[in-house]
Amino acid sequence: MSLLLRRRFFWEEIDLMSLLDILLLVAALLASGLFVLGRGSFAGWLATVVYGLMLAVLAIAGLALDSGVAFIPSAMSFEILGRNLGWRLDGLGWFFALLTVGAAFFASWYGSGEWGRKQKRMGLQHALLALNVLAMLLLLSSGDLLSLFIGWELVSWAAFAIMTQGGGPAVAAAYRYMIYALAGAMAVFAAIMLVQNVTGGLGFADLQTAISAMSTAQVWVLFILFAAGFGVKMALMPFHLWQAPAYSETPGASSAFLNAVSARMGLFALILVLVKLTGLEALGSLAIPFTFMSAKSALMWVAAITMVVPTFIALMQTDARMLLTWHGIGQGGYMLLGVLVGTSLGTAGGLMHVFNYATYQAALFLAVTAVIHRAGTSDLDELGGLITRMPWTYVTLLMGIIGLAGLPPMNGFVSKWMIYKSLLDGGQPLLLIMAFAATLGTILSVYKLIHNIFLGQLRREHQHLKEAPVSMVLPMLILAGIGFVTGFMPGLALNITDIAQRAIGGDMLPHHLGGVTLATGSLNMLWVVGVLIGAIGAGALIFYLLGNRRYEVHQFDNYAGGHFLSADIRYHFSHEFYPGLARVIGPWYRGSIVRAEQGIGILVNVAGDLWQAVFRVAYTPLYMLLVVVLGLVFTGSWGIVP
Amino acid sequence: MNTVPQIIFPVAIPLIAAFLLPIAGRCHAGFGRIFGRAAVLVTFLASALLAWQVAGAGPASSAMGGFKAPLGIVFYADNLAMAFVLLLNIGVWLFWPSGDEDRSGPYTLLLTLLGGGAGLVLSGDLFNIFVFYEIVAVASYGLAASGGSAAGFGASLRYLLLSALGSSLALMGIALVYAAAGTLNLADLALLAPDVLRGPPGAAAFLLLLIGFGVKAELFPVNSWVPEIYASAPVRVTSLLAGIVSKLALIVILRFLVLVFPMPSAYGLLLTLGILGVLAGELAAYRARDLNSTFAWSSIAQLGVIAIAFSIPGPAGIAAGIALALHHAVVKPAFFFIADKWRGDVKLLSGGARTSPLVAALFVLLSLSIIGIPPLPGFWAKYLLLDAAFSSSPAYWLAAAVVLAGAVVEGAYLFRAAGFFYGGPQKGRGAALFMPGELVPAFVLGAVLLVAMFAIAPLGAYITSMAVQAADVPAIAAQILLGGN
Amino acid sequence: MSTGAVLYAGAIGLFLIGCYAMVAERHLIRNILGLVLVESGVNLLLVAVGFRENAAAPILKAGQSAGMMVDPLPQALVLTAIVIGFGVLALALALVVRVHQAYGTLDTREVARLMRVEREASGPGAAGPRAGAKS
Amino acid sequence: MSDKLPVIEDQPEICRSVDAGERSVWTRVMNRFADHCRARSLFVLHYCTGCGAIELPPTITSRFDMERVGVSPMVTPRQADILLITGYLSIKTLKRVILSYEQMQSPKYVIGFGSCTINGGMYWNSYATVKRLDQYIPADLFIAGCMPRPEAVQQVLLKLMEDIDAGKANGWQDYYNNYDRYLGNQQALFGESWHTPTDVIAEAKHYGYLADGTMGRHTDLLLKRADYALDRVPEDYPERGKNERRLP
Amino acid sequence: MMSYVADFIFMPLIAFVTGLGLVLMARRVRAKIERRVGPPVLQPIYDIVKLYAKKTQISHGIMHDLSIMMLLGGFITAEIFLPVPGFDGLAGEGDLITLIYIMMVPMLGLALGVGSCANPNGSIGISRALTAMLAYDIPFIIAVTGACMAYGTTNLIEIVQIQQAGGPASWGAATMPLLAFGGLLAVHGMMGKEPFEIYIAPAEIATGPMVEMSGKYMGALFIMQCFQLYTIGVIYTTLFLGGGENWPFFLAKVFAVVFISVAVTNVYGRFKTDTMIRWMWKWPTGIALAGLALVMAN
Repeated sequence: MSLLLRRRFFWEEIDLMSLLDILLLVAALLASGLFVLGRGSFAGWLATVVYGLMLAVLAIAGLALDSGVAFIPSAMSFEILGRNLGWRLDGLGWFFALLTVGAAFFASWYGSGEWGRKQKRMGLQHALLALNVLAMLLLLSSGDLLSLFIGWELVSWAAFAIMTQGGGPAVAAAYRYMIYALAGAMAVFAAIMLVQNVTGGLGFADLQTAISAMSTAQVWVLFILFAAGFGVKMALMPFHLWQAPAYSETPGASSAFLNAVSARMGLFALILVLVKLTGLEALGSLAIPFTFMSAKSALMWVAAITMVVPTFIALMQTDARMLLTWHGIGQGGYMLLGVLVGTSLGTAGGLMHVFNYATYQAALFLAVTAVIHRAGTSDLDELGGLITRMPWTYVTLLMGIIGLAGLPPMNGFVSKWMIYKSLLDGGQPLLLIMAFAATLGTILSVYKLIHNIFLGQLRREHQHLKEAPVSMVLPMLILAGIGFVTGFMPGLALNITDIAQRAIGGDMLPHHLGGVTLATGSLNMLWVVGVLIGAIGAGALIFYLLGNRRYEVHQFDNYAGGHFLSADIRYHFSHEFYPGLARVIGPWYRGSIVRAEQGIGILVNVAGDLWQAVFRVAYTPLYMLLVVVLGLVFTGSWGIVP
Repeated sequence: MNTVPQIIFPVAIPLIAAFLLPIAGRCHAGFGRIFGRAAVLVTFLASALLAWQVAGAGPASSAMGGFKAPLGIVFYADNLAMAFVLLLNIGVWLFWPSGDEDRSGPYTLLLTLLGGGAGLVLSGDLFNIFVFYEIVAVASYGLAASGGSAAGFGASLRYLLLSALGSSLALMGIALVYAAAGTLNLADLALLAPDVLRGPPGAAAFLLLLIGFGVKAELFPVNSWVPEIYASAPVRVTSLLAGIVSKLALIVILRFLVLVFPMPSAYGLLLTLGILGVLAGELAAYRARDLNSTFAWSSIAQLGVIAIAFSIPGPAGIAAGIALALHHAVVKPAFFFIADKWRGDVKLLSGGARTSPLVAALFVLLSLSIIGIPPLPGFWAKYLLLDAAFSSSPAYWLAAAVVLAGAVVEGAYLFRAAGFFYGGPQKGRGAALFMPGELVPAFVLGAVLLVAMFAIAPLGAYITSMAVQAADVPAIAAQILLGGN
Repeated sequence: MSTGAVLYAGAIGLFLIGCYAMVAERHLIRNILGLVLVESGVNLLLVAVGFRENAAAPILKAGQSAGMMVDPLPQALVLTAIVIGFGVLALALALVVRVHQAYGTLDTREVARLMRVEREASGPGAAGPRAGAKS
Repeated sequence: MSDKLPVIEDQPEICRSVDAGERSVWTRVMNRFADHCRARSLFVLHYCTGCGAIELPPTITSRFDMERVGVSPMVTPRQADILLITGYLSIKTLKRVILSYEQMQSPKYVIGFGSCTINGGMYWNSYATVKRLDQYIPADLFIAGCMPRPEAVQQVLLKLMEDIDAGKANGWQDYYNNYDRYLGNQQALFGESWHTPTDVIAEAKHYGYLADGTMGRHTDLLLKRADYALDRVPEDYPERGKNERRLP
Repeated sequence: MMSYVADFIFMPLIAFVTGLGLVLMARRVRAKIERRVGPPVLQPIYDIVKLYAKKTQISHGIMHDLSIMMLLGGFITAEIFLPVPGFDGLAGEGDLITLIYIMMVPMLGLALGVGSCANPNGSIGISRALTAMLAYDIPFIIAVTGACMAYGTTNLIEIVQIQQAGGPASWGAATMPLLAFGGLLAVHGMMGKEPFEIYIAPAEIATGPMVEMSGKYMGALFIMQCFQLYTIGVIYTTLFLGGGENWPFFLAKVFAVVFISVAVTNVYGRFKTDTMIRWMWKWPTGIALAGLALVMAN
């Protein structure tokens, strides 16, 4: 297929062949350069500029993909052990690449400011961030199953490297992550080899032929291996324990990057393998006997549970970063649910939720890092009343939590609305109810987050806090701004997700700048947000015109049942914020999965001790004879052919 | 094809040198060491020449003294054999004791080990293999005891008893084979085996041979000597034994399997022992507390993986086995050198990365490769294994699953140790600051690993051609019976 | 019973006695003697394999046809096997002397226990290059 | 607490100070409408200090039902218009009464219920009680009687509504205009370091009720001690955590 | 755009006036149950005007003021998206799910404002209000999901047309009685009336969120109460009682819905927070789920 376009576009003379190569080359040079440059403070700014450049290259690639090009091939391809490895960037990969480089851009911008100067080894963190971006680009542009697996491993290990930067507890959390990631990777490796066993090849097309050629049992094994392998990285329900501590212990800027994008690599791989290659009909046809469920609905229920349970665990957290990372796991459930519904609305909703999540989660993490930078702790019981001292950080966190909770003015609402609508039209009421329960849980826990940090009584030692420096506030505000703009005009984000949706296949979603117009109920955010802002303006008018001028009092001029309030009494209500709810759902937190994980650990220890004891006994010749006798019996009975 | 007289040089030169060394050593103290190194160098050159010839003109063989099968002793050299002879030569050169070794003991033992090992791989006659195996065994008992510590003597004595019993069993196996087939020449047996060694006697003979040679190949039930010997023997001997000599024994078992006992029950037996070996090795290594015993158990596991690879019938299995063996031969000695420097409980080594970052980085590189992380050669070896395992019967799928699970457990304990190096606070003595000079072999092997990373494609092609050559039995038989004059 | 069967019974008997000695005996020397018995049993088995009923010794005298002789090949093998067994025995005894000097006892379980105690003491406890080990 | 008896200064005649902007028709109509609504919607804070508390529930329930005229009870001073103080006032209680009064939003009215607030009632010679309420906070109406009946409360409330409707009940402006005098009496009772969290002077300045009587001798003491703003905290304040008292 | 101006102005005003009527009705019903005369007709207006006419207006920071604006703005937006006879407003642009979310914006605004007042009573009140929201919203959503599944659409205008096509027989309450009843219990919780008034709770936390609200802030909360009663009444009527074909009939239905809730209110004491959650997740949720199962069955 000739890659030169019939119509004349300005990028026509840039040979499309080299766009992906430029991207990968620049990422590799940046990673190696930063390792060499190391400590230099300009390393951060250099990285930020380079990420900006990569964003531009991706934009051009996006324009090309938008105008009908199927994928952007790369010159880089190897022929090893009779298998050829190729790299090419299609719409789906491009979409996730855009998010990756965008998140890296903001993280490195944030890291090269004053926050970076106070870190121990900021140069190394910049370098590892660049390494992560390179690994993710390799994964996203993989052309066949083997390069997919190689990219997958590189991403896992790059994430492991960046997680260990936090020191002490971070290393323990990273170690736990590594075991999960390794188990997941081995599952994927086994699945790939299974495909190769059936079709003899490792290309994406071979997977499709393998699915049709395999027996249902083999297809089930393949489905479980792929779902489990990629599910580990996405922190689907049974494998989710590692993500919260690992992502919250990582130092600020890189944890914003990890939270925004790194967990989504699992979603990319799941979409690529299960949705694009195997196809949802094939998954749907994999019926579980004796139940009305199929593989697809089983995965949807896993996604639904992953949506609800982590959100209510987040509700009970007392550390701001842990709360946000637990929400990260919950939001992953939304995206997978949206994509698995199968209708164009659902897929568009799921993909847009990936985009939205990246914007507001990164903004939230950068805001919490700014609070840590100034107040020294992220423990919700030690903070309070910072709104007067850090107003811009408050604004970012407010826009972020409105996005995370999915309320109208922000973009989070649009994608959640599309997911709900697709669930409703797709005839899945129970999943819709679970989705909504998760949203309610999110609203409760995000309010606890913003209340305990910014509202309420300002503590004595936070009196003289200053606002976070500009180099930290600016990226946060821009991210929050992106969230608001795509919320006000969701059409912008939907154009981007169109490219990814076209790559996945299936019908496209007709949408306009304001949102979606369907027969069974439409959403036009231009009107919704416009009227909301107009109405708030009306509220402002009522507030300022009617009634006397407002007189601002300080925080101790407060009603406390006739008690005289002063700074040495801590009356800020923040510890155990929802006591009533805790009494009802408290007993439900039995931590059964945590105990299961410890069980496996103990099992391995006992087995290890057993094997060592076997060897420590003195009579090894006895074993030799024993085996000889057993062997004779084994061979004597003609040795059943295994 | 041609019969090459030089085929016996890799065996003859070291043995003669081993004989002359004590004499040379007695007349001049330092001369012993130089003479030894020179002998190894000459052997290496001879082997390289032979290997180049074999690679060029195909497998060579020669019957000793002109006696034809079934009586004569035959030597047979193909690419597989020559590869491992070269590996042995390089290994001995690299792990030649450097210190001011005045006693000539270890040098002679090393040379006998070199000669015996080469003979083991080259000879085409069953009893001849047994004799060379005994030479290698005796040399390894001596080397294991050369550490001079009480534990060394105790361990090598227990090892001797175990191995001697194993050899007797092997001899009994050979007697059974001779009783059934009337000949001991491998090629002859290859032609007679299908009808003669089909039934239970054949299986029993293979079992006895497998257990006999399994002692050195660290197969499951008979590898209890591994932790004791590797803990007490000097590090260069440990690397030699773990890295190279155990592979030679496995190659011999492969020869039996391919030529003499191509029966499903034989493959099944080796597979079972392989799986048990992997399980035992990985789980025991998870519980080991100091680095040295961790790597001892992990070498049991890795050899279990190679045994699984060889138990897959057909050239694919052999190629995977060879790749894994070569990779393990490069990685394991380096690990042992690091373990030798960082003795004692892993917890006491916390903060090691700060005192010696280079060694810690090497440790992480080796761990990544042995787990099988893509760009490194370890991944491609494991890929070959899984490729072969998944394309054969479902029992091998279970084996592949065990290997993968083993890799996870391996990752767990290796990175637990890495966690101590990097994460732990600088408490206690931590890792002693030492010049990397003492770890030259380890860094050399690390460099070899990195270089191999870029040369995967040619290496892969070479290994697969070697496997194909080793697998087609009729060509070997024809070469040995007709070609040898 | 034919002489062949007697030979076989003798060989297997020697082998089993040797195995029993190696496994059950606590004394090192007895273990080594057991080893010797095992090796001699296997050698006898090898010879038994080449045995033919009422055939002559394999010495070629003028006029005798090869058919009536006992198979000479296993006997050649046995020669080498005996030499190997002897070599290993010598090394084993040397090691036994060293073990006795080191541990003062020849009881296998006692030696094993002392070795483990020493490894525990020297192993995880004292980190650092081992005294006396020449790397 | 100073030992000499509290000095009672004479009270100028409470008169309605003419609002500057009152002359324009629009404000006059708006004020008239505002007074009309203020009269008909009164939130009462029953400050039940003494024995009179039992008389108030009947005023709300079905027998006397004050909701007919728009009066309903309210829980906190912030939202209340009327501070109905029932019964005797011990000095300790007076502190809370003054705090509540200052937290109320003006226009606010104080009704003294029972003779204890007028002249100390039966505790006329007790050392612990306050004899006249209106020395410390401006009181609009008093109900005589030692525990007057609910009808009396009803009458007072109706009387107050008429005053509000006529625009006469502005005792609250007097608190701003003569704050110094009230503060003097309070400091005489509670000592020089007495201050409430509410910054009355700033409030008066903000809403333009500053009169010459607002600032004076006593308010100077106030400015030194009050920690209205956070930054004016005494240096010897102990570090965090030492005496941290978490509310249960 | 111009066609909507009439809707922008009149719908909130109608909502406010009806809301005042509803509040008056509520207080009158309470008085009559207590055998009292009850407040005069214009009492709600007097209260609001008196609060706005307060001379001093205490504020606790910009967020406190912003919350009042979000409060009023949120409810005005919600009114505009609620179709009433004669005015369809923007119901075509945003459907039922959007409306439910828009109703959460004022709740969040109030929460932020009360939070910035730095008063423990307020914070406890808001934590209880959010817990109550979690409690009553689950049965409400089950009812809404069931209704939307039955009607096949979430566009409010179409829902009204479907129900009016067959007269009272095709009303939501007629076709889905269980869902309607479950929805009614949830709606009762939404109004924050007596058994579920855990966040105002004057005796325990001094009127909860309203503790630091005074003057025009308190006035805004009174207006919010009017809007809230109106909005909830109209949503329930639209979903289950056939929506408004003409004004008198529509207002009668809205007043009926609020009357049922108000009548129940005055005979109950207040639930504890966890009792409310358990009750809400047991009875209304159970009934609504049964209704949903029925809807899914056919």
